[in-house]
Amino acid sequence: MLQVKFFAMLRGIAGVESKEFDISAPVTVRELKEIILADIPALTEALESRSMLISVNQEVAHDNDTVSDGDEVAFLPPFSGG
Amino acid sequence: MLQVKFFAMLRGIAGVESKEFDISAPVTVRELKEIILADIPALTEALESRSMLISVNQEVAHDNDTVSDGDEVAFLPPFSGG
Amino acid sequence: MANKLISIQTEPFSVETAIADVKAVSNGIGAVVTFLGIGRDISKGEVITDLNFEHYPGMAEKKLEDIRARALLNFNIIEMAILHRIGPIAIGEDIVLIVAASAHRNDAFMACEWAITELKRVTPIWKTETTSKGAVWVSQTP
Amino acid sequence: MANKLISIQTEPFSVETAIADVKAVSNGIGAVVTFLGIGRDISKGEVITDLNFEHYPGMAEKKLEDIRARALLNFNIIEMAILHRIGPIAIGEDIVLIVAASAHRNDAFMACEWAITELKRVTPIWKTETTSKGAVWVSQTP
Repeated sequence: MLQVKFFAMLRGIAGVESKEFDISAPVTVRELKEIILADIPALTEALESRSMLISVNQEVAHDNDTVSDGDEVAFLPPFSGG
Repeated sequence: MLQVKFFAMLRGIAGVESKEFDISAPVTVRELKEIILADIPALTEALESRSMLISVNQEVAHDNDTVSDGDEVAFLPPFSGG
Repeated sequence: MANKLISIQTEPFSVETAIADVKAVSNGIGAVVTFLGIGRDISKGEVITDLNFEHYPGMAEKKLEDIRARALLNFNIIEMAILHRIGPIAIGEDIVLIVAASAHRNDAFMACEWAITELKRVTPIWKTETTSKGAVWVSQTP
Repeated sequence: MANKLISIQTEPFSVETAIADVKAVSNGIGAVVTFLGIGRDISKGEVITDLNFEHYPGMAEKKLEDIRARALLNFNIIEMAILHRIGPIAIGEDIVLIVAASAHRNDAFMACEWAITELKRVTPIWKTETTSKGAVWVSQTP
């Protein structure tokens, strides 16, 4: 099981704060994205935006990085703190 | 009468906080300095230092400015506030 | 110590206490520069009535710790505190506080300005602004 | 208003109160940058046990008013406060406070840094530092 978290406007679009995905073998971030979009097509525009960051276990990750069972993945819209 | 104020280390050298000088006609700052030094020779080195500022009525003045009866003159060593 | 110096919290923070915590670290501190971010009533020409902040718990705190550590490494400062509020924030209320302390003032100014810029760049915190049109997520803060 | 925003005083000032006074001016304030100067325990390698400040009453206040007026004119800030203590100051105690408030942070940083530099340059305030050798007048502060 791999937990995916949605923050800020993504939470509104996804309709959930987080969702678990059953990923048996390690996949790339890009492959995980496709799995998520197949499940929640409403996220397509947001997740494909160049300004969307992805974190794996709370560190910023990139499309070719791999994610495995037990990882915590999050989609991070542009920050607006401070 | 014209009041001359001495601040910080100048007060220690002059031995007074302020002193009145009887200036009948307007004189330049340079002339006033000579009058003061004739009265308090211990101030010579300090008052002739390039880093010493002079104020007339609380505005910075220069050697050729004139001072008149009633003016408040002060010698200002380098500042060290803040 | 770092616990008091880094915080993401819903309750208001005390600027006085944060400065005192930083000053307590060393008698060699001669300069403290503080940045305080406050909820403004206008943003991009719109009247704002309300703000609301959310963060990624865990990651956001880690990023603030990391900013403090890099500031201590890269600037000639003695201590730094970074506090950020989340949840609803009224206009005029404090949002974020950075306190940078150094022997001489230039170092504290540089570190403080860098830290708030870096905070906005890397910390997973998001805000909504409420206008007459409702609450909207703000996608970028300059 | 300017009375509360400019002060040379023997008693300690409250940073919290000064920031509140500045913030009260406008709901358009989004950034407050504060500089706090503190008595350090070391100066030019000497251990300092005590500081004492004196000012030229009248002229010093006028210079601080003038710095505030020029800051408001030349920087894109909304308000500024400048407080300076005189008399004996212990190590670790606050000496001077500048509070600069603006809509956006760059303006407050620039105005605050300029104001403390200008204060040191033009304000007739002098200090003695007491070391094991006694109290000496400091002839220049960087």
